Order: sequence, then C-alpha cells, then structure tokens
Amino acid sequence: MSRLKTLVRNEAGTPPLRGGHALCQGCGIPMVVRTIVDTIDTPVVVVSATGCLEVATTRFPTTAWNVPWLHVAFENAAAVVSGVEVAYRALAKRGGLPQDGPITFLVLAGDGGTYDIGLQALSGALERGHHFLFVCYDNEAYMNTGVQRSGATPFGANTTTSPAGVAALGKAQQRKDMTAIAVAHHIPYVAQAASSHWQDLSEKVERAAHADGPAFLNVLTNCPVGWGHEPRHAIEILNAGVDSCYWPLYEVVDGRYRLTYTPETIVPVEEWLRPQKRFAHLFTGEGAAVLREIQRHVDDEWEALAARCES
Amino acid sequence: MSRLKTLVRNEAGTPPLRGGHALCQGCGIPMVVRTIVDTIDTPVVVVSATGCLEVATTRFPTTAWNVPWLHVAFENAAAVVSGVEVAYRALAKRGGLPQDGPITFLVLAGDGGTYDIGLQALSGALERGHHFLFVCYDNEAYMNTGVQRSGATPFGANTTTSPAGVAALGKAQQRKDMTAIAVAHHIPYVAQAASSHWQDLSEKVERAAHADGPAFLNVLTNCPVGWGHEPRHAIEILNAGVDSCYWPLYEVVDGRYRLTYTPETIVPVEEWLRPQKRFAHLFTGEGAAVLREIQRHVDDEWEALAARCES
Amino acid sequence: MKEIRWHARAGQGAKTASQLYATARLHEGQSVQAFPEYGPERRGAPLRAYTRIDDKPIRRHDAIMHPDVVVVLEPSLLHEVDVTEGLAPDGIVLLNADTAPASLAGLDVRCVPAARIAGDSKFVNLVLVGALAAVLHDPVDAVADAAIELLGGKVAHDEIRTAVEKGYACLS
Amino acid sequence: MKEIRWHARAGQGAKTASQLYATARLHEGQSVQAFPEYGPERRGAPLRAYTRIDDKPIRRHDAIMHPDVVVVLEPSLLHEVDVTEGLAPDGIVLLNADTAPASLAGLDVRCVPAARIAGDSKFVNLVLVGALAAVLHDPVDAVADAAIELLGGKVAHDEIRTAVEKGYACLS
Amino acid sequence: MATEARILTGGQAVAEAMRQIDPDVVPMYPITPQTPIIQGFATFVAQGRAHGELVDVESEHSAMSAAIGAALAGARTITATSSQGLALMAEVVYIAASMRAPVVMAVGNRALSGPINIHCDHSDSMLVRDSGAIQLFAENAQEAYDLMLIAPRLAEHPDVLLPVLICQDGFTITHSAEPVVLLEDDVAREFVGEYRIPNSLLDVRYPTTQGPFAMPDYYFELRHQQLAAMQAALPVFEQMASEFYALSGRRYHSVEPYALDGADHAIVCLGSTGGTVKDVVDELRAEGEAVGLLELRSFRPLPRHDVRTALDSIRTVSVLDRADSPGGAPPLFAELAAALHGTEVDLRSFVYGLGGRDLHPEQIRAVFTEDSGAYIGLRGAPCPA
Amino acid sequence: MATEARILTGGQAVAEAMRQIDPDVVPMYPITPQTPIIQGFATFVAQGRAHGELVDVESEHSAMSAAIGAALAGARTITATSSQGLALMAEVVYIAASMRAPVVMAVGNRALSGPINIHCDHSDSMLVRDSGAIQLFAENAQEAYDLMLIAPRLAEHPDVLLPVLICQDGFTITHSAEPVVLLEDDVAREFVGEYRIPNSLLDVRYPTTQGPFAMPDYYFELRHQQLAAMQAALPVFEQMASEFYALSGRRYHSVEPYALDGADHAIVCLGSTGGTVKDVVDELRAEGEAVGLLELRSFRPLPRHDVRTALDSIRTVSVLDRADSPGGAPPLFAELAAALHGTEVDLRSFVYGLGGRDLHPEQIRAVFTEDSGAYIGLRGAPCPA
Amino acid sequence: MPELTAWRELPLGGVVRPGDTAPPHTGGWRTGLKPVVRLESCVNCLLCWLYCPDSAVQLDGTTFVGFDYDVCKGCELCAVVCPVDAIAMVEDDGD
Amino acid sequence: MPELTAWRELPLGGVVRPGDTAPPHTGGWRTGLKPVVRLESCVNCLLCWLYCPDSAVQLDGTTFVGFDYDVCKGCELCAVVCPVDAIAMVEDDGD
Ligand SMILES: Cc1ncc(C[n+]2csc(CCOP(=O)(O)OP(=O)(O)O)c2C)c(N)n1
Ligand SMILES: Cc1ncc(C[n+]2csc(CCOP(=O)(O)OP(=O)(O)O)c2C)c(N)n1
Ligand code: SF4
Ligand code: SF4
Ligand code: SF4
Ligand code: SF4
Ligand code: SF4
Ligand code: SF4
Ligand SMILES: [Mg+2]
Ligand SMILES: [Mg+2]
Repeated sequence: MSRLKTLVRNEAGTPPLRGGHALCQGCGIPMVVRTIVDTIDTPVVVVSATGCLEVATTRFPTTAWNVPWLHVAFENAAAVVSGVEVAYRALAKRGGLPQDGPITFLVLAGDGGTYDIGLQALSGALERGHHFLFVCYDNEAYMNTGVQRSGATPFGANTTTSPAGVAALGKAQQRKDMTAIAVAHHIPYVAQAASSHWQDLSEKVERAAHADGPAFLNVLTNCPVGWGHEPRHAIEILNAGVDSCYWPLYEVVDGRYRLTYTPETIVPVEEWLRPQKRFAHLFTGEGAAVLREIQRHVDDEWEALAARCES
Repeated sequence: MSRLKTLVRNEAGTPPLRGGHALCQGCGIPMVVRTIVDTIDTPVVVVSATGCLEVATTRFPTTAWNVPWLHVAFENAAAVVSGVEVAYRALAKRGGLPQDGPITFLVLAGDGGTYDIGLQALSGALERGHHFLFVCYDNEAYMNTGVQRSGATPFGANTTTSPAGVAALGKAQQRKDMTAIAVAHHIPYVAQAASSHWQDLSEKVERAAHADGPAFLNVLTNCPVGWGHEPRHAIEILNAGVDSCYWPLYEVVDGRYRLTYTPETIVPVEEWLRPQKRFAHLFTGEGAAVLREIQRHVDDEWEALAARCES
Repeated sequence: MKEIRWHARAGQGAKTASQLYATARLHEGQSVQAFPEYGPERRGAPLRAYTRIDDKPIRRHDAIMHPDVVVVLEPSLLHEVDVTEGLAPDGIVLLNADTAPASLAGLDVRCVPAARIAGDSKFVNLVLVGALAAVLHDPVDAVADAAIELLGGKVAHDEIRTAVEKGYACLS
Repeated sequence: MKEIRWHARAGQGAKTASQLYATARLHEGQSVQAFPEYGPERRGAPLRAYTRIDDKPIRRHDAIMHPDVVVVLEPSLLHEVDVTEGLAPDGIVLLNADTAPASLAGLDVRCVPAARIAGDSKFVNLVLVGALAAVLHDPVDAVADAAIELLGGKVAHDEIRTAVEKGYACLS
Repeated sequence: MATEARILTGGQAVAEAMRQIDPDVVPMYPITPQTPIIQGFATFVAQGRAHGELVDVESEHSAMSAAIGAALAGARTITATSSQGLALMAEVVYIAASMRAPVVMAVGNRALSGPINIHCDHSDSMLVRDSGAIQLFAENAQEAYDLMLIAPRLAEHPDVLLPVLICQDGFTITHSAEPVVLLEDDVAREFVGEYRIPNSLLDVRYPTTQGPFAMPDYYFELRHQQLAAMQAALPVFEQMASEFYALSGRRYHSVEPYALDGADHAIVCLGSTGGTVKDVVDELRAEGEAVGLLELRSFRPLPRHDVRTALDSIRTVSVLDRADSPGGAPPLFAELAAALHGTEVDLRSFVYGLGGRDLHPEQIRAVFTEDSGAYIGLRGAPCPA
Repeated sequence: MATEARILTGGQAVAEAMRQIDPDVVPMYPITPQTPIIQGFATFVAQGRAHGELVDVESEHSAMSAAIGAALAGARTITATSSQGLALMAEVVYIAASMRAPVVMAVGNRALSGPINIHCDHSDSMLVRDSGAIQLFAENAQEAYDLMLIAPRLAEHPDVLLPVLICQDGFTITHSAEPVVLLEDDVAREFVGEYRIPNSLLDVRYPTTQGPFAMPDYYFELRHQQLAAMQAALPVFEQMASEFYALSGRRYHSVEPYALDGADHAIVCLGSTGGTVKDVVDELRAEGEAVGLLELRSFRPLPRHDVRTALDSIRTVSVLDRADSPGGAPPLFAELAAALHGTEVDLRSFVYGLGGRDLHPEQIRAVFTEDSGAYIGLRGAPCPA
Repeated sequence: MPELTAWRELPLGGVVRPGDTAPPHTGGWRTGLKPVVRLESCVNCLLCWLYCPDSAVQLDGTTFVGFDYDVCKGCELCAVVCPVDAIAMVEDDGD
Repeated sequence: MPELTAWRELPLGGVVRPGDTAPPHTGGWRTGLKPVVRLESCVNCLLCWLYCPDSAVQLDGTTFVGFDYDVCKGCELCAVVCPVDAIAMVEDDGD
C-alpha cells in the first residue's frame, strides 16, 4: 500500500485535526500535524505549546482535536510531556492505565516555543531521556502574536520587531541552528524536514516514533501571513528553500548524519527569498550586500553539513 | 614574561576575589575565577549566577569582590549580562560612560546555572551575539544547595537527588554535552578546560576574550564536598579526568575543532572515578557493569571528538 | 452619540475604516473612539470594528451593543453572522451590495455597490466610509482629508479622494 | 526548660549531638527541639546548633538567646567567636579541653578532654553528649541508647556506648 | 507646547512616548496585547526616529533580567509586557525593585491563564502587587501617554529608584483609537531629562558589588528601604505630575475623586472602567442621586491616607475589582478594607470584567442602585460567599 | 495505629509522609530549605522503600509543568519548592488550579529575593495567593506531616480538584528536629486511598482537549468554578481532618482558636509563630490578661466566616504578617480587614520576621501590651506609614 | 456553538470533548473562489487530501469524492498540489 | 563586620563596595594544619599563589613572601601544587 494510503487508513475518517478551525486560509501547519499523526501507528497524545495552532483550534467550548490534546503554556510543552510520559510509565508499572498498549507522546510547538522560550524545558527533557517526539513547526517567527522575530527568523527578514527601514535591514542575526542544538544533545533521532516534502517528512516521523528515546523534528512550515505570500505559492517557496540548501533535509540517527534529499541542481537562495514579502526590502537599495551575505552563509552551512554527511 | 607573571602583574596586588570569603576549604572555584580575570587585559565586569561562588563571597555587608560584580538570580546571568553589554554599547555611542575604553563582560555560573536553569537565557544571548565571555565552572552538580544532580552530573554519580541504593545506581542518564550545545550555536569561540590545567585555561581565556562575539568556556572544577575527596587530591583527580579523556581539553574556533591537549597515555576512567566518594558505590556489587558502560561511553565520545578534530 | 459597527473579513480594512471615520470627525471637533474586536480567528475570518462619535468627550470604554449604523463591507457575511444584532431601533444598515437581500427586509438598508465602484482599487472600505458620511450628513471633504492623512503615505491622494467621493455620491 | 547551644565547625557533629541529646530526653518522656543555624559559610566554618528540653510540650519556635549550657566541641573556636554570648546568668560552659582558658574566668566552665578521650574514633561529639548528661544529671544509658539508635546503623554499638560513657564518667 | 490631537491607540500612544523618551535600552518580547508598543518602538528605531538598542530576548524572564542589567549599568531602560509575560518575569520584578533598578515597563493588562485568554483584566498586575514596583493605571490612551512620560522621572528620582509599571487595559485601551495630544518632541525630551543612578556598575574605577546575599541580620532592613521608597513615591509623583501639568495642562493625582463632594455612594476602581463610571455618575447626579467615583491612578503605592480622607465620610463605597483571589478577598477590595478600617463606611465588593467580560453602564448603575450581584455579568448565580 | 514519636525535622517528616503516600510521579528541583524533602524522598526510592518516578527537571517552572502533565494524565503527583522556585513557577501554579490538577506541593517558606536570603518568611506563599491553589500552614513538624497526608485527599476530592500547598516555615520547621508520631504505613496508605480524576488524558478512546482558549464569553465562568472549588474545600477539609482525627487523635480545623474565649486582645498569625504565641498567651493568661490567638491553618481558602465568628466580639485583633507589600497593606492584614469589615474590632497590623528575623516571646508580649512598633524587630524607626 | 451557559453547567476545568460542539462553518471565509474537481481526471493520489489545511477533502474509504464546502476556506492549495490539474478554482456561488 | 545598623544607614539597594568592611578572618577554619614555606627551596613559580582558593599567598611584587594566616583555611593545595615541595603543612598553633 502506498504511504499516503497508509496515512488515510490510519486516519480512518477521523482527522486528528478536523476542519472548521480558525487557522488562516492556506496555513501550512495542519498538513504537518496530519502527516505526523497519521503516520504514527499507535494512539497519540498531543501536547501543544501556545501559538497559532493552539489558539486557533481550541476556542472553548469547541475543539478541532480528535486525539487527546493538552496545552498548559507557551514555554513548557516539553516539561508537560515529560510529566505525561512519566505518568504513563508509572501507571503502566502498577496497572493503572485506562487501556493497555503503547502510546506515542507528541509535542507540537512553533519555533518560538522551541528555539526560544521553550528551549530550556526541551533541553531538560532531552537530557532526561523521555520517550517522546518533539516536533517544531518552524514558520520562522512568532506568528500568533503578529509576526515578531524569533531565534528561528532568518537573517535579514522583516518582522514587526526586526522591521526593515532606513536604519535597519531586518533581523541582524543569523538564525539559531536548532537542529544542531538538538543533535548536540546526543539523542537517538534528530531530523530536519519541510512541509513541501511530505513523504520525506512521513518517513522521518516513522523513524522518529520508533527511536529508543527522545526524537526531535524541525519542520519548515510556511505561513502566508508572516512570510507574505499567497497560499498557492507555498509549495514552490518551500521547494526553493530546500533546493537552495537554505533548508537541507537530513537526519541524524545516533549521531550519524544523512542527507535524505539532495537537490538535483542547487538553486540560488534568491529563489527562496524573492517570493516572500518579508524579504522584499532586500531587493532594493542596500539589500544586494545582504543577499550576497545570505548566499555565502547558506553555501558555508551547506558545505559543512555535506562534509558531516559524507564522513 | 611568563604567563603566570603576567597574571600577577594584571592582578597588581588586588585579587579580583580576595581571601576571607566563605567558600569551602579547598574549593576549586576561586582559582578559576582568578586565572580568568587575571588573564584578561581590560577591566572586567562580572555577572554571577546564584550558586556557591555567589552566596559565599557576598554576605552583606561584606564583599570579596574587587571588580564590579552583579548578581540578579540563578537562571538569568546571560540575560543580565546582555543588558549590561548593550547598555555599555548604548552609552559608548552617546558618550555616557563613566570612563572610556573596552570592558570585558564576564559571566561566572555553575553547571546548574548553565546546563539547566540558565540554558535558555544563555542560548538567547548567544543567538543575539552579545560580546561577552560566559564561563561555566562545572563542578557537576548543584553544590550550593547540597549536591543535587544537574544536567552536568555524570552517569552513575551518587548525589542527593540521584542517590545510590539497592534500587538505584546513581544518576541514570549521561551528562548533557553543554560544550557541544554551545558549539551548535555557531559562536566564534567555545572551549573546554579544567582547573588542573591552568595554562591551557589561561590561553583559552585570552582567545575567548578577543573573540568577535560571544565566547563560552566550560571549566571542570573540583568540589571536595560534592565529589567526596580531600582538597589535596584535587589536582590528581582532575588530571585523571583529563587523561582518561573523560574531559578532553579542546577548543572550537569559528567551528573548527582543535585538541589543546592530548594525553600521553590515556588512563582508564577508573582513575578518575575511584578517588571520588560519589562513585564509591560503583566499586561494589553491580557497579562493575556501570563502570564498563562509563568506559565505553568515554571511549566513544573521545573517538568522535578526535575525528572532529582531525577533519 | 453615534455608534457604528463595521463588519468585514480580517484584512478588508474595517479597522482602518473605523479609525478613518473617527479621524474625520475628530477634525470636525467631535470626540471619537474606534476599536476592533479580537479573537483567535485568523485571516479570512469575520471581524467587527466599532466607531463611537460624540459631541461631549467620550469617556466610556464599554463595548458597543446597540449601534446606530452597521456597515457591512463584505456581503457574503450576511450568510454567516447576524449583522443586525442589537441594531438600535431606527438603526441603519449600510451594505456593500446592489440591492438589499430579503433577509434584511423591514430594516432601513442603504446599498452601495462599493466593490464595483472601487473596482480594482480595493478601496471598498473608502467607498463605504464616503457613503457613511452621506448617511450621517457629514462633509465629505473631512472624510477624504482624513483618509489621505491616514493612507496618503502609501497611496495616491486623488485615488483616495475619488473613492471616498464616489461612495458619498451614492447616498447623498 | 533547658536550652543548650553547641559550638563546632561544620562537619564536627554538632547537629548530630544536638539531635541525639534531644532523642535521649524524648525517650525519657520530655519534650524536645533541636536545630542548627544556617548561613552561607561552608565546610570548616564555625557553626552553632541548639537543643531545647522541657517537661511541657515545646511549642515556641524562636531562637535560643540565653542558653543554660554551651557545649564547645572545638576549642579553637574560642579565638573566633564569643561562645559565652547570651549565656544565662548561672549558665555552664562545657568545653572540649584539659583546662579552662583564662578568657572564660569567672564562669562555670566544665572541661572534658574529649578529643583525647575519643582518640581516633572522631566521637568528640559523643563524649561531650555523655558529659552533658552528667552535667544535667541525666541517666547515661538513655543517652547511649539514643546515640546507638541514631548512629548504630553505621558504627559499632559498643564504640558508641563507650564514648558516651567515658564522657559521662568525666563529670559525674 | 502641545501638538494637535491625533487618533492613536493606547499602544501607539505609549510607543510615541517611548520615541520621545528615546531610552538607551529596550529589551522586548512579544505578547498580546502589549505587542503594538514594542513593535511601534522597533519601527521608530528602524526609521531612525529613535535610537535605543533593542534587545530581542527569548522570554520575559530575560526581558526583565536584561532590563535590570542595563538599568544598573547606567542606561535608561524601558520594556513592556502583559499577562503570562508578567507572570513569567514576576520573580525578577521583585529583584528589580530590591536592587533599585528604575526600569519603566508598559503593561497592557490581560487576564492570566488559565484558561488562556488575551483580553483585559487586572490579575497580572495584581500578581506583582507585593513586588515593590510602582503601578500607575491609565484610564485612556491620553493618560497612558502622559503617565509614560512621567514614569522615568518617577522611577529615577533619587528618593524612589523603583521600577514603574504604566498599566493600561488590554485591547480596551491598547487597541482602542482615541484622540491623543502629544507634547512636542523636544519638550517631552527635556521634561524627561537625563538618566542618573547612584551606582553605575560600569564604573570600573569604583567597583560595586550589587545583589549580595543577606542573612536574617540585614534582610528586614534592606527590604524596609523599599517601603520607604514607596512612601516617597507619593509626593514625588505629585510633584512630577504638577510639572507635567505646567507643560500639558493635564493634571494627575495619585487618587482622583470625581463628584465625590456630598456623595453617599462611591465607586472605587482602576483603569478604563473609570471613564464609563464617570458617565454613569453624571447621569445619576442629573437624576439627583448623590453618587461619585474615586479613581486610583496609583495602585502601588496605594495612597492610603488620601483614600481614607476622600472616602471616610461616605456611606457606601463599592469597590470594583477586575481580578479575584479564589478563596480570599479580591485584591482591591482587601486594600480598601485595610485603608478604611475603623471608619463607618459600608464597603462592598464587586468583581467584574474577568477575561475581558464587558461592563455596561447599566451594570454600573445597578451597583449604585444596589441592584447588582457581587460578580457583575457572571452567567449563573455566583457561588455563595 | 500510630508509631512511637521520633525526632524528625519538618522536612524529614514530610518526606516520610511522601514515602507513605508513595505518589506515582515526583518532579523535583532543589532549593533551600525544601531540599531535604525531595532528597528524603529520593533516598526512599533508591532504597526501594518508595516507588514513585522521579523527574529531575531543570527548573521549577518545569517542575510544576511536569506535575500538571502527570496529574492530568492520571498519576498522583507531588512536588516541593521554596521562594524563588515558587516565584519561577507562579505562572504555572495558576494554570494548575484552572486545569484542576490536584498536585500536592510541600513548601518550605522562604523570603523572596532580593536581597537573596534563604530564611523564612511568607512572601513566597503570598505571591501565589490569587492563584487558586489551596494553602495550609503547619505550626510544627508533626502538623507538616499530618497535613501532608491530608493533602492528597483534599486536592483530589471531586468537589475540590485544586493544587494543595502544605506550607512550613523554612528552617524553623523544615530543619528543626522535633518529636513526630507517624501513622503506620498501611494506615496512612489506606487513609490516602487511590488517585482518581474525572478526565484522564491517557484515555485515548475518549479523547479530551485540555487547556483550551477561552474568549470573554467564557473565561469569567470558568474562573468562577475555581472560586466554587475553593468554597467547597472548607467543608471537605473539615471532613478529611475529622477522618484523620479518628486515626491519629490529632484534630485540625481551618481556623484554630487558642484561648479566645473572653479574650479582648487576639493575635492572628500563620505558621510556626503560632506556637510561640501560645506560650505567651499562657503566660499572660496566668497573669490575668485576657489574650488569645487565632491561628489560620488554612490561608487559602481563607475561612472568612469562621474568622469573623471567632473574632468579631474581640476588642483588639493584632495581625502578624510575615510578609509585606511595599506601598500596600500587608497581605494577611488586608485579608483580615476584609473579613472583619463592618465589625467594631480594632484591627492592628504588625510585620515581623522578614528574611528569617527571629520573633521572641518578649516581642509578642509587647504586641499584646501595646508596646510594639508595627515592624517588629526592625532596626531603626520604621518609615512613617 | 451552543447557548452561552452558566458557570455551573460548564465542564470542569474547561475540558472539551470532540463532538461536544459542532465545528464552526469556516466555509464562509472563502473570498470568491472555491475548488471543484473533474473527477474523471482525478488519479486519486490523495495529495489534495493531505495538503488541505482544513480537512475539507472528503474521501470514501481511500477514494477522493469531493469537498466539504462547510469548512473549505478556498486557499487553492489542493489545486496547486494536484499532479493532474483535476482541481479548478471557480467563482464561489456562496453555497 | 561593623555594628548592625538601622535601615536608613544601609547603602541603597544593598550595594557594597570592597573595603567597606574588613574581610572575615577565615583563618580560624583551619583544622589542625597550616602551610609553611622553606623560602630557600622556593623557585617562585607562583603556582601556589594561583591555586590558593583563599588568596592567602602573599607576594611582594611578583615574589612569593609568605602566607596570610588570617584567611588561609589550611587546605593544603599550595603544598600539593608546589613543584619543589617548598611548602609543608605543620601543626597549627592557632595563631
Ligand atoms: C510567557 C508567554 N510569553 C508570551 C506569550 C505570547 N505568545 C503566545 S504565542 C506566541 C508566539 C508563538 O510563536 P511560535 O512558537 O513560533 O508559534 P506560531 O505562533 O508561529 O504558531 C507568543 C509570543 C505567552 N503566551 N506566554
Ligand atoms: C529559581 C531558583 N531555583 C532554585 C534556586 C536554588 N539554588 C540556588 S544555587 C543552586 C545550585 C547551583 O548549582 P550550580 O549552578 O551548579 O552552582 P554551584 O552551587 O555548584 O556553585 C540552587 C538549586 C534558586 N536560587 N533559584
Ligand atoms: S499566522 Fe501563519 S502560522 Fe498562524 S494561522 Fe496564519 S498562516 Fe498559520
Ligand atoms: S560545596 Fe563545593 S563548590 Fe561549593 S564552596 Fe564547597 S567546595 Fe566549593
Ligand atoms: S481550497 Fe484549500 S481549504 Fe478548500 S479544499 Fe482546497 S486545500 Fe482545502
Ligand atoms: S490531488 Fe488531484 S489527482 Fe490527487 S486525489 Fe486530489 S484531485 Fe485527485
Ligand atoms: S593551605 Fe590552602 S588556603 Fe592556605 S595558603 Fe595553602 S592553598 Fe591557600
Ligand atoms: S609553589 Fe612552591 S616554588 Fe612555587 S612559588 Fe609557591 S612555594 Fe615557591
Ligand atoms: Mg512560529
Ligand atoms: Mg555546580
């Protein structure tokens, strides 16, 4: 059976996240959620950090979630899931579970809730070695509060807290390399994926869910509002992100790097940048230098990654 | 002039941390503080996280500090120094400094205030690229509160929150690799040092202080109380830690790894473990398996590091 | 006191319209307030904004429950939300449409084909603000000036003025 | 009520002594309390601990300001801290020493060469607890039993008993 | 000396105040509904119209921590937050006060989770009411702007040296556009003046140890300094407010009575509700009812003596709390009970507006006419007290 | 059914209670002076004498977050903290209450920074007094143990379902060894019973959405549920306390009067100070003075009616706060003023013991004899109120 | 959404169960265009199903059958990902 | 340490300056042994100076001259690091 059919079968007519939620038209997040949950072949319990996904799917007294779902706050999803997972183990030990069988514990958090305010809780949970899969849907900014810069926001991007203007060229720093930070925790499974590449994503989820310990997945996810594009351009933009090697797809299993996708031809990073309004200012005035700097940085990072994958 | 003489000259009769403080007899921290501050050739402003060093040196209305020193809380030293450093830049820009000239901004935090509760503030400060040197004096546990397990505590160690007993063999997880996490932030300078190797430490401080951006130094520092040893055995224990490759001395400059010290002969990790009471339970009963596991892990890590250094 | 409620989808300029109209009246010496409603719903969702106008200083900060005028920027909303909710007894519905739908029968509905008038300019909101000025017997210039003050940094002034005036002309 | 203050360096067993003596008196049917003083100072620093004994239930939780007995486990502390601070008018100083130093002249000082008596056993604290029992006219057995109860898990019982009894013998 | 009135939201108005103050350092972290403030300021910086250093911190705990570092290093420092942000930084707000770091913070008041909610109540401010930070409440956008300009003067006054929180109701003020008159930039700048603190950490020639450890022998005394600073803040505020009045024609007081003369029923409240109450008071006065309002501009310090003087001869005082304390007295009510203890005043407690629940004039009228339940607008009979 | 008295510190006593309860999950993070509690429990686990899963979290924010996750997943969960730890987790304590997570937490009360200090006062508890968490205060080690055993029953009662904080004075109780009588292990275990909650997150067949977003249309009502749960906690506590009495012979009430009959001057206080006051009351009674004490076992919920009944006919009531609120009324005093509003009681406010400052019987006597300043033990004349 | 209820009637702690309340009709968010399929071209690859942010692609078993216009927001993603261009965006008649 | 002072006399915010108060004499922490140097053996490498946790090794310029027994806690580290065994730990006469 094709992988997609398997997902359909797993979903069995009840999408983990049903329609009728309040996420934007064309938001990239739901596809990530469904691909992940539908790939996992055990029951799933979801812990969400505050963010677009959480706010827009659970307006009391409604819910768009058909799987158990828990939200406590913005910064603590990994700590919350630690408690849930340990409770599961404790109850399993003394026979107190509502029903038997394995459960996959899944965290869904935005980049803000992962790279920034949620990093410490995540790092602690990774060190303690809980069995859970932490997925960052990385749309590269705090979208829920209106597109502010996060640690994931790329260099040069215009956001409401790193606005471009005569005295500023957008975000002044390079993005945090969250995937590398997760790798540095020496956990069994880490990967970087993109919502444009569903099959790659789904395969990674499968491996992550079977890892013997914590797993981390960083999924580039488009946001039409924050990136400034029409929903219909989502896939081509994401593709350009991947094919320019701005966002390489790779995984690190027990410390070993592997590219899961190699662009046939590497496209200039401009193809990734140009369709997005948040980079529009780079295509005028002094932007050219910034563009060169971005290309150079992407090239360097790619080279370093490729080297690590070869070895 | 020998390096040590330079330190003496820099100190100029006024140690940054004077005697008469309340740290334990034989505590390893003060040597680290003095080596660092005395190496730096500009005025230094110190920000401390809560911990032994802070509590035991500043009982109001006394202070053991002869350099400007600031403490706010346990988890936020890197955030505090961000504010101080930015204030310095802002004041320099508009001419409001008490006196001109460069200042080195130094954070001194324990492993608890670095690996665990202080990690997020540190990560944020690294991402923002402040100019400061963050030094973790890593004594591998929360000592100030009575030797509790931290993210830095090694596998198998007996602490008051990971006690060994019939049902437990000490800490169940491997230590967090904080140095690797710092490296993953792609900052200009990261290094691992030990208080036994003062010259190596001092050289690293020199390079760190001149880095163009944030620098991170992870310094293995003995604690007679928490490790369970007589002060006079400090140096030999630390030496065994280094020579067993449990704690390799290396630096990562702009992403390039370099071993700064290679043991002439690698000693078994037992030499590091045996003199410390916190590992005493590993030398009885079921401990042997744990010892083998520790040796294996150290060997693996060393191999991986050596590989990274060659390339 | 006049209280106005604006209905649109997020992104259609209801908030701007509410503030723009307030600005116009402020310049005419009145006291004003303009505020949107906020929820978890995102781009595309129905949205309300409000404008309050008075001759005395406005000090109250409660919600507007019984608007004197309801301005509907997006006619498709009629299927989704009750735009007449709480409408004051002799309140007016100002609708972006050619003709009033049956569902609003019995109400004082004023229709302006704002989308058609605005054409490609996307100034549906400006056309309706112009029409509102007509409905409430305000000088059109004040509204056009306010629109230019708020939006003139990005858009050609005459385009703005034209949109407002066309709306005004519809109902004056 | 009897209030006792213990002076030692951190690690010399003052806290244990304070609790151990309390345990003995508890078993004799009295009400007790034992608590050390905490500061930022680390291993090696001077430290105080306290024991409070009463026939009625002890409910108060204030500090002990005017001890009836001060027990000094570490004689070198006499140079550093005023061990007689707040000593009750006819209070007693129980000192680990051969003879009372001049600085304590005029006070009721009882000396026990506890270090010598304890020898290598490091039970200076037990010797002094024994001596304290003598000073306060308690049965030595209760103290020895309590000591065994608290420490007997790790140390030979007869060693413990011997240390306590030797201290008791000194002053009884 | 003033500009013409413009339509500005409270958030924009405060951002304008920040532009005029042009602080040296602005640590910032987004949270609804304060975000327009930091965004507004960031835009001014990007446009070259303000020059402060932005510090894009990774959490509010770090925002206040960086603010303390910057303020003690000698830089004028402003930040902003709401709700969970204030809760997350609460620990450090206390420390800012104790270290006497004159950080100014704009607060867009919002209900605390849970459930998570983005709208106004005052539970966030109430959480830090023991922190030693000054809290001034604005009734509208103009007041938010005015108080924001006064804030640095108050915070940095040598008798005060405490953090100052300028609180405005989330959405109701932060996102509500109203006419606001700004001072001219240079007038504002001059009013605010230069930043000065007694001990600069950056003074390497005269090193200081800041933030030491205090044992029981000193803690009580150091803490008492903060009480004294809070006391001092009341006259200092009146002085700054009168200087500001001279420039702006707008006069503030730590407590502001409205139609209290001869009133036998008064409402006490904070924030934007004050405006709505004024309308109701006017109506009722017109109907011959002797009602009035006491608005607290300053909640911390609570001007206890002025409150007592203003209210002790009034028959009934109804306290409107926009926060509650499950299992305890609502915060403002408890303060008023303490301040009015020993008077004959019949004090009543009302809780309203939690999580953004609206408060209508009719409901305020019902309080005055004694037709209101204790939980105004709650659906269902309140649980018996 | 009880064991013989042993000498235990309050911290050890609570660790013993935890061993007997044997919770499923124990998130823990060290902080003085609660650390002996988690260390004690960790040791029991290492010895195989308790079986809970320890979660060595990396901060207190995560401790309470993990506790919420575990409790809602269906596991009995206990944690412990003090001071900065409570401050750092404050945000999540509110959320625990709103999500109705019956987490039990032992608190070793300690002064909040700054300056940093490790000794007792109640500022940490006061910081979370609006959170919706129940707070019971122990006078001594025995009470700490007893209340800790009662805590899960109270927390998990279907009418309550709130976090319960068992507070004991840092050092004064946590580190003070006193005679403590334990229940037999099986008796204790049976008293505590099984953990049950209405909605288990782990029930994948009947999925729940927990922690949704609430707009102004629902927030007020959801919040009000917590008020109702707090109200319900008072009779539930009395019931549990009387069951416990049947087992132990030790009887607790949410307010505990001591020699109040006929008293014309009473002290109100929390925690270990109650014991010292009792001694002074006995002395003064022996001298013919009509003095008494009202000890609050339950601070949240504050048993308003019982407090009022106990005190409303007493001439003078002196409230002893071990916390203050710069620029406002001390927290306990404000509660008492609210509870006693409308009575003739002459209410007086005293602040004592901040940062571990000792309180002597003579000073308590001075309160009764009206010879005391408002800040007991402060060096220097207090700043004028 | 149900009637606004009194506080006592609300679920404890605000816990919600799927199905307690019907999903809001976000179909009204569409601004002009809606997707229609030419079923004859459809190769049932199900990519539209996977990528639809609003779970508005309806299946019968594993077979594409149409759109749920009650919730489809008209984003056009389905049309974009369809490998055989079987989906067209057409004028929305507001149904 | 100075007399305990009233709250008004304390420095604002508890700020301390070095030299405001004399350091406590932690020399009393020594438990039996203290370091003494045989200066004739000393090669002035200054390792003892660097490693002493209590800054108790006294220099004259860059020359080792002795120990500050007021603060030396007797940890023996100086003796251990001395490359020429110039430092011995001897019975502490309590001076
Ligand atoms: C402690 C705290 N600070 C700030 C916020 C406000 N806040 C809620 S969601 C959010 C942004 C979330 O960004 P991200 O994690 O990237 O998710 P996205 O919105 O992009 O889905 C912010 C700043 C909060 N809820 N809690
Ligand atoms: C928020 C908070 N949690 C806990 C503490 C208690 N605490 C103070 S220092 C410390 C341990 C410090 O450990 P580390 O950073 O390794 O430094 P060390 O004590 O080893 O010097 C702890 C747990 C605190 N002060 N603040
Ligand atoms: S703002 Fe972006 S991430 Fe958030 S719902 Fe809209 S499209 Fe999705
Ligand atoms: S406990 Fe360890 S780290 Fe702390 S002062 Fe003592 S020796 Fe140093
Ligand atoms: S237009 Fe968008 S919402 Fe509608 S079915 Fe297609 S993908 Fe789904
Ligand atoms: S994407 Fe196109 S071909 Fe594939 S199932 Fe959908 S309509 Fe059919
Ligand atoms: S014994 Fe220790 S403290 Fe004394 S001088 Fe030597 S190193 Fe320093
Ligand atoms: S370590 Fe030895 S040789 Fe070196 S300076 Fe000290 S005493 Fe002299
Ligand atoms: Mg995001
Ligand atoms: Mg440490």
